Amino acid sequence: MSGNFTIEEHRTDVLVLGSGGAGLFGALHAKAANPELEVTVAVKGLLGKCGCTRMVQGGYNVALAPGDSAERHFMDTVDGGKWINRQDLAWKLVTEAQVRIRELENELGCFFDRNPDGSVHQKAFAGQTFDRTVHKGDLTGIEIINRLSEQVWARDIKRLEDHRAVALVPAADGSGIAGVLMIDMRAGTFRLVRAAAVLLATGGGPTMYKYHTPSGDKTCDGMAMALRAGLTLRDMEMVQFHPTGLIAGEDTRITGTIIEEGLRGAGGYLLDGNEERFMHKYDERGERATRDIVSRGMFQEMREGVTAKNGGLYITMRHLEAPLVRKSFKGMVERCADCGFDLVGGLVEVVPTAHYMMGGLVFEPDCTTEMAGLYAAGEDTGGVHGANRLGGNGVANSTVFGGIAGDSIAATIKPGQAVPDVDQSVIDATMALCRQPLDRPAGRIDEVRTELWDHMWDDAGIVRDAASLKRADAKLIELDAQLDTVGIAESNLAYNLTWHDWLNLKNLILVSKGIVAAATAREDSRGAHFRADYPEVRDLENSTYTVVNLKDDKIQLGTKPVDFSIVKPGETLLDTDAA
Amino acid sequence: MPGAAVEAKLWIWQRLSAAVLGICVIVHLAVIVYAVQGGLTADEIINRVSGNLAWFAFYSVFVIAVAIHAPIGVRAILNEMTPLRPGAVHAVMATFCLIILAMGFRAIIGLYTAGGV
Amino acid sequence: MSNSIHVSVWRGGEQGQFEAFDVPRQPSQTVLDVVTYIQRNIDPTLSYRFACRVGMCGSCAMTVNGKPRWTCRTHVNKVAGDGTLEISPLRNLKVVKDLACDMTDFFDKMNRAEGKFHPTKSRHDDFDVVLPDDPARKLAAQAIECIGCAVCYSACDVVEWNKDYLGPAALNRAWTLVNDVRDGGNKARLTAVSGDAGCHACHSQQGCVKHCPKNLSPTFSITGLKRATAKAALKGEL
Amino acid sequence: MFRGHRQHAHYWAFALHRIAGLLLALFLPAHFYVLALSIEGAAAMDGFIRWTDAPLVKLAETVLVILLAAHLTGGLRLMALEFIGTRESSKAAVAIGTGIALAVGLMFLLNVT
Repeated sequence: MSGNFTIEEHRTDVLVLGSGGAGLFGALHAKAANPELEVTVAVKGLLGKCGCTRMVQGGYNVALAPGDSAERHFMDTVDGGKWINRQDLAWKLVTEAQVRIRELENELGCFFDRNPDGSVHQKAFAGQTFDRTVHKGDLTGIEIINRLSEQVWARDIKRLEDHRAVALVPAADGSGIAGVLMIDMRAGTFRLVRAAAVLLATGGGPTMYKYHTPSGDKTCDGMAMALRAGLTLRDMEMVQFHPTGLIAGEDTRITGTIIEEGLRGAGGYLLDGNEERFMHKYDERGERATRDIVSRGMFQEMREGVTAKNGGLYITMRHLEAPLVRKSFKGMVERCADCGFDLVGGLVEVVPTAHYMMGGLVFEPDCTTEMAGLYAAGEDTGGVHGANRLGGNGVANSTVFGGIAGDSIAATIKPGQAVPDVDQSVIDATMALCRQPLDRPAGRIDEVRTELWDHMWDDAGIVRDAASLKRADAKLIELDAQLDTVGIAESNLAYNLTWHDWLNLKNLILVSKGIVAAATAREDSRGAHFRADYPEVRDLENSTYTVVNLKDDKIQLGTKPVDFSIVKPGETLLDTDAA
Repeated sequence: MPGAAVEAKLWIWQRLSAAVLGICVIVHLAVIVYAVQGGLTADEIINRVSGNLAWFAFYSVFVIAVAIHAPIGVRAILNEMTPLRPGAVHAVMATFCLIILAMGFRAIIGLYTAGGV
Repeated sequence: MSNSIHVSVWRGGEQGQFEAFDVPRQPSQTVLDVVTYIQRNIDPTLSYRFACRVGMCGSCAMTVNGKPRWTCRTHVNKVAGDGTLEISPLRNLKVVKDLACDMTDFFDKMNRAEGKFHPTKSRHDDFDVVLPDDPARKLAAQAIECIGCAVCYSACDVVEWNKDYLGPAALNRAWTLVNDVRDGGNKARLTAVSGDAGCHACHSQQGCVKHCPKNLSPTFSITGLKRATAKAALKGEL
Repeated sequence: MFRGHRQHAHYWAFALHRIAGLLLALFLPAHFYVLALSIEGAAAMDGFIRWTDAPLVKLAETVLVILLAAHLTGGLRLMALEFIGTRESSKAAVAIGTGIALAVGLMFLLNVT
C-alpha cells in the first residue's frame, strides 16, 4: 500500500486554493499585476464549477446609484452585522466593490441586467436601505463565474483540478508558509506543491448541518487546515440559516438547497403538517418577517412536531394566481417539478437550511494573515460580515478580497523566488492522518455523517443554549473518535469519493468544534446566533468577538473587544438629515 | 487563418449553389413528371432540348451548380467519416467537380446537338 | 411503481463494463440520488462527479439510458419508466473513472473559440449604456445562460466525428460575444469560429438543442456565426 | 445507428439529407453517362429507346426522384434554420419535407407505370 504514497513535488510562485470568486479573482489579479509570476489554481473538483459563487442567485451589493453611497452600504453592512464586523474590512468591502463591479462589467464582460434606459439595474434585497443589488436575473453567480473561468482558461495559469488541499505546510525555519500538501484525487496520490505565496480561498460551507445549501464539495477544508496550522478563526458561532430549503427525503442530494425567498415576499404561505399557517404566532409580518425570525419560527414548529412527512414544513403558492406564479418564479417552479414537486398548485416541503459562515480566518484588509506568505479571501475569512451577512454581500466579499489578495501577492512575491524548505513533520503528520482509515477494515462512515448532521442541527443550529452546546461538544468528541475507527474499503484510491467523504467529515467535525466553542462563549443573541438562554442582544457598546484556535488538538477559545474604528453603535456615517 | 476564410467561402458557395439547385430541381422534377406521361423516351428529350438555347442554358447552369454543390457536400462526409486527410479529400473533390462538369456538358452538348443541329 | 430500480452503471475508464445494482425507489429521487445511494450504501468505490446539486454548476451530467442529461435535475420517473436505468459517463469526453469525466478538452475549446470577453474599457470607466431591447443584446441574452455541463457536446455527432470541432457550447458562447456591443475581439473570434473545426462543421442535427437542460439553442447561435463569418469572409476580414 | 442521443426528428432529417445527398452524388456520373449514351444511341439508330421500360431502371429512377425531393426539402430545412433563423426545432417541418419527398416520388411512380 505504501506504493500509493510517493509524493510528487511541484513548484509554483503562487498557489491559489479554490476556484470560486475569491480564488479566480486572486489568480487573475496576481497574473495581471505580474505576468511573470507562475500562478497555479488548485481545486477540489473542476475549475469554476465547485464552490458557491456559482450558486449566487440574488446578486452583488454595491453603491452605484445617485442617492446611495459607500457610507450607506457600510452602515447597512455593520447594522446587519450587529456591530461585531471588523469595520476596516467592511469599509474595504463597500468601497472596493464599486471598482470590482465595473471590472466585472467592463473587463470580464459580465452581463448584468439593465433598466429600460440602458443603465444597470439594481434590485432591492432584504436588510438594506437602498436598492443596490446588481444582478443577472436570478442566476448572477453563474454569470460571474463563467466570465471569470473563461479569462483564467485564456491565460497561462496552471490548473490542478480534482486536487484537494490537506495541509498548509509551514517552512522548516518557521518563517511562514512553504507550500500545501494536496491529494491528486484522480490518482489517489499525494502531491506537495511548494509555493512562495498561498491564497486560501476554498470557501466555508456549513455542511455539518443536516440541511445545508452549499455546493457538495464544500466541507470547511480551508478553515480546518487553518486551525491545524495553528491559525486563529473568529466569529465561528455565526452561521447563517436560510428559512426555506427544499426537503425531499433521505439520500436526496437536492435536500437543503434554496427555495427562493421571493416566494414569501410574493405572498407564499408557510404551513405546518396540518396545512395551517403559523408564522403570525412569531411575528406580525408573518411569512415576510426577516430570515432569522422565520427560521426560528419554523424551527420551533418543527420541534413541536406538527410536520410534513419528511419532518419539514410546507410552502405553498396555491392560493395565488397560477400563471403569475409560473411566470414570476419560472426557475423555481421548474426545479421543484424536476424533483417531483408542484410549486404552483401544490405543497412543497421546506426546512430552514444552513447557508453561510460569517466566521473564518482572521485576516487583514490587504488579505495577509498571521502566517507570512499565506493570504486569505472569501468565505474562508471572518470579520467582514460580523454576525450576519446581507444577501448580496457574499459575492461582493469574495470578489473584492480575492482581487485584493492577488494584488498583494504580486506586490510581494517575485517570480521564481526561493521557496523555503518545508516542515517535513507536518507533511508526515498529515499523511498519517489521511491514511488513517486506509489501514482499517471498511465501515460505514454514513452513520457518522448522519449523526453529525443531526446533532449539529438539533444542538448547535438555529437555536442554542448552554446545555445543548454542551451536548454537541461531547458528541463531536465522540464522533471524531468514532470516525477514527471507520475504515475505507478500497485499495484503489483513484477518485475514491468515500475516502474523501472521510476526510471531509474529519474537517467538518473539527470546524464544528470551533462553532460549538464560539457559540458557548457568546452569551447573548446576535444576528445569526440565537441563544435560548440569552435571547437578547447584550452590551452593544462593549461588543466582543470570539476567536478560536487549535492547540494540542484542543480548541482554545478567546474573546476580544470589537474596535469600532469607524463608527460606534448609535452613531452613523450618514448625514442624518439626508438619511 | 486561411482555412477559416476557405471554409466560410465554401459555405457561401454551397448555399448559393443550393439556392440555384433548388429552382433547377423543381423545374427538373416538374419536367420529368410531365414528360414521363406516356413514357420517357430519349426522343422526347432530344426533341425538347435539341437546338433550344434556353434549355441549353438551363441545363448548363444546373450542371455547374451541381458541380459546385455535390463535391462540397461529399467533402464534409469524407472529412468526417473516412480517415482520408483533408488534403487528399480536397484533391479528390476537385477531380470529382471536373468529372461532373465534363460528363454533364458531354450530355448537354450531346442533347443540344442531337438531331444534327 | 415497483419499489426498486435496476441500475446498470459503467465501471472502469475508457475500457470497462456495466455493473448491475438494485436501488430502492423513493418518491423524490433523481438520477444523481441513485448514484449517490450506490456509493453510500452498496459500493463505496463508485466514482462520479457533482457539486451544486441544483442544476447550476454543470458537473453531474451523465449518459442516462442513452441520452446525455444533468442528473441532479432528472427525476427517476422521467427516465426509468420501466424501472431500469443505464448510467454511463458522457460521450465525447475522456473518462477519469466510472462516471466521472475529464472536461479539459471542453474547456480548452471554449478558449479556442475565443469564448472570452475582450474588453474595450476598464474598471475605471462607467457602465456602458446597453438597452435591454436592443436586438443584439436580446440575441446575446437568449444564449448566455449556459452552465457548461457539456450535455450538448456529448449529444453532438460532429464532435465525435471531428475531434477538432469546437462544439455547440463554445460556439454558443462565441455567438453571445459577437452580439456584445462592449466586446472588442470579434475579428479574432470570427476567424477562430470559422473553418472545419468551427461553425461550418455543424449540420444542424440539433442534438444540442434537443438535450440542453437550459433550453438553449446552440444551433441557432451557430447559424448566426455562419452568417457573420460569411459576411466577414466576403469583406476579406477572415 | 439511432442511439439515444440521435432519437429526434432533426437527426433523422440530417441523416436522410446526408444519405440522399451522397447517393445523388454517386448517381450523377451514372446519370450523365446513361443520358449521353442513350442520346448517342437514339441519334445513331434514329429511333426511340424506351429505356424506362426496363423495370430495374424504372425502380432506380423512382428512388432517385424520391432522393432528389428528399434532399431538396432537407436543404430547405437547413436554409430555413440558417437564414430565417427558425429557433423552434419543429418536427412539423421535418415531417412535411419527408411527406413532399414521398409524394413526388409516388407521382413519378404512378406516371411511369
